[in-house]
Amino acid sequence: MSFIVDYYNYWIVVFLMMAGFYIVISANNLVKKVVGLNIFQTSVFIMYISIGKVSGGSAPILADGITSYSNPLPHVLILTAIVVGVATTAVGLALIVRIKRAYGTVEENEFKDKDALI
Amino acid sequence: MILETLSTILLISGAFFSLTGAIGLFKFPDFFTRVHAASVTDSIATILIISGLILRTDFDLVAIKLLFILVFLLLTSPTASHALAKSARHGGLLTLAEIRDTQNKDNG
Amino acid sequence: MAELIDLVLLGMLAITALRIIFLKDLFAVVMLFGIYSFLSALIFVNLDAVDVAFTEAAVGAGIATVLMLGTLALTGRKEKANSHTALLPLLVVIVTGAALIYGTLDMPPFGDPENPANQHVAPRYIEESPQEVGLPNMVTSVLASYRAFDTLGETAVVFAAAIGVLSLLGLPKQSQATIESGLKSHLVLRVVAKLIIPLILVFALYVQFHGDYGPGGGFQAGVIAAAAIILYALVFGLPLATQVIQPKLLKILASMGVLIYAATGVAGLFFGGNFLDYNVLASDPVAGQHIGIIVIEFGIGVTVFAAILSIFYGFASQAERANIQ
Amino acid sequence: MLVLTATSVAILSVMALALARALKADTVYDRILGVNMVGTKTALFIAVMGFLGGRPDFLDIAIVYALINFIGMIAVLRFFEYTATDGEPGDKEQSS
Repeated sequence: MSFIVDYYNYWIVVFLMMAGFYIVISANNLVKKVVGLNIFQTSVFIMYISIGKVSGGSAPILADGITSYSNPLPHVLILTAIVVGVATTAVGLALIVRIKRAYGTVEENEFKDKDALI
Repeated sequence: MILETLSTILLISGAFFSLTGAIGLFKFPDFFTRVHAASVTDSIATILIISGLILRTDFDLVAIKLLFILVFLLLTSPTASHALAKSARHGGLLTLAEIRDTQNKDNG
Repeated sequence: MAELIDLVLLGMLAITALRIIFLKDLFAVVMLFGIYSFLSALIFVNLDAVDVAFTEAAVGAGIATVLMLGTLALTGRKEKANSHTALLPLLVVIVTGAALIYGTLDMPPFGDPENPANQHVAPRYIEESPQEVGLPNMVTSVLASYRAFDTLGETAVVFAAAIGVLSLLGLPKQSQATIESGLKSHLVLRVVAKLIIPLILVFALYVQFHGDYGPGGGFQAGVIAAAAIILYALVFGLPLATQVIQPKLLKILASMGVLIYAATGVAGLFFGGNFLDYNVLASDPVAGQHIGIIVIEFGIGVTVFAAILSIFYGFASQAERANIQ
Repeated sequence: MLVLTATSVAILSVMALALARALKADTVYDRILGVNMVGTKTALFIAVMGFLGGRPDFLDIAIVYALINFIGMIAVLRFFEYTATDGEPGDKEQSS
């Protein structure tokens, strides 16, 4: 049981990462690919936060009567990564909107064939 | 001590009501009755659970934040449900009774 | 108890991700992605990362979902059937996944205080930052003081992303203000939105300036303030929103925020310290730290607010344009 | 403490049920209803969890949840009004 609790987080992280990866490489639709990228990204976030957790620790905000805190460093890294992640997602989605306008489709296999037309 | 007992009663009944709402989400036959089950129990469970938690604080900033959450949820949750039901109605979703009526007309 | 909640929530997360793979309706995919973000934020709360949960709930679940819906409105909501076979991707994923699972067995166990990651610089941050920087929230101390240079880079990235989106999509023009749009038929919604938007703005200010003592800070506050204007734009229509916060103003604000941040660093140089060294900003190092952190958090807040809102304006103006045509 | 644990377990199971509704919905509206319920229950769950962990000063996150959930709902409704002309949102979803 303790073996499962010790590694469960990492296994779920790997599962989510692979789910996101699968969506990215198998989906034709670009919006779905972006969703896949976001799933992948979130799994990395969970991995960092899992590493920073200390059993019996508490949130890293100073309070009376609490001696053990979780590691604040991964929190800082991931906090900024989330904001940057959404910013890059926005750029990706904006590109998709322009692709739709230029090619009339957001399916990967369809606009590949249209390259010759433009 | 009295506060604690009162808070226990409020929390347990709140948990009970939210469970009934979740069951209603599955058991009711059409969308509009399901909205009813979800939104009504949402409101009552929010009121009960948050007031149960307020009784457990020292009536400081935490209690004020809880009150803020309560006001916020009571404003937004029914509004969202109302807007959703209205949107579903405009989108052409029928109630179970109406579906039966049209079926009867078709048969008769 | 915390471990048990962790097990259940991660399980729910995995099921949601699995369902997303097989759904063809992109609208449903985006809805489930909203749930996915909410659940992961809940996991962050459970793993003591309150600041991260704050950001993920506001940014990941809110803004990303709104932007994806905006894109779907322009590109259509049905995914077409997949033409090529899914066998090769599946094989790649299974092999990679198996290798990674094998790799996790060498990881330190979950929650281990002896974990090397928790032994390097973390003890110093935990033990000395409350005295050195004088803030109870260690995450804010590390973010805005110890790793301020890093955060300057992140702020610049957000700014650059806003520029990228604007050069791709463009900002809405202000002259269209006569066009009626928004959720006209939802009267209840309009009244409640009017009540709530001021509350949200006040809450954003609270998050901005309380971030030193509790969860929060510039990133979160900027997003929440932008969310208030986004709500306004959704309910009352984009033309009205552009009259409240003008697109021109946003451009100025976005660059102002980054400038405020960088100027604080340069001010440190003038007073004889290093770049972004706040100790020299006042006679007392702790007071100097406090001034520096408040100023740069304000800069971050302004940039993030302006960047997120102009990104939203970019998407919304595209949608309006497609609507008129 | 026992009461708080029981309450959190109840809310967690409600969330699981609402999630199941959102994953396996007949119509789009049922899906949105499930998502909305997950959102409001999450806000409650965070409030209870703060008391359970002994640090109830993190309620700001619950406020953000309630707020973002509302904005998400409005965005969805706006999406419907917008796409109402091309395609019926009320129709059955196809999923493989």
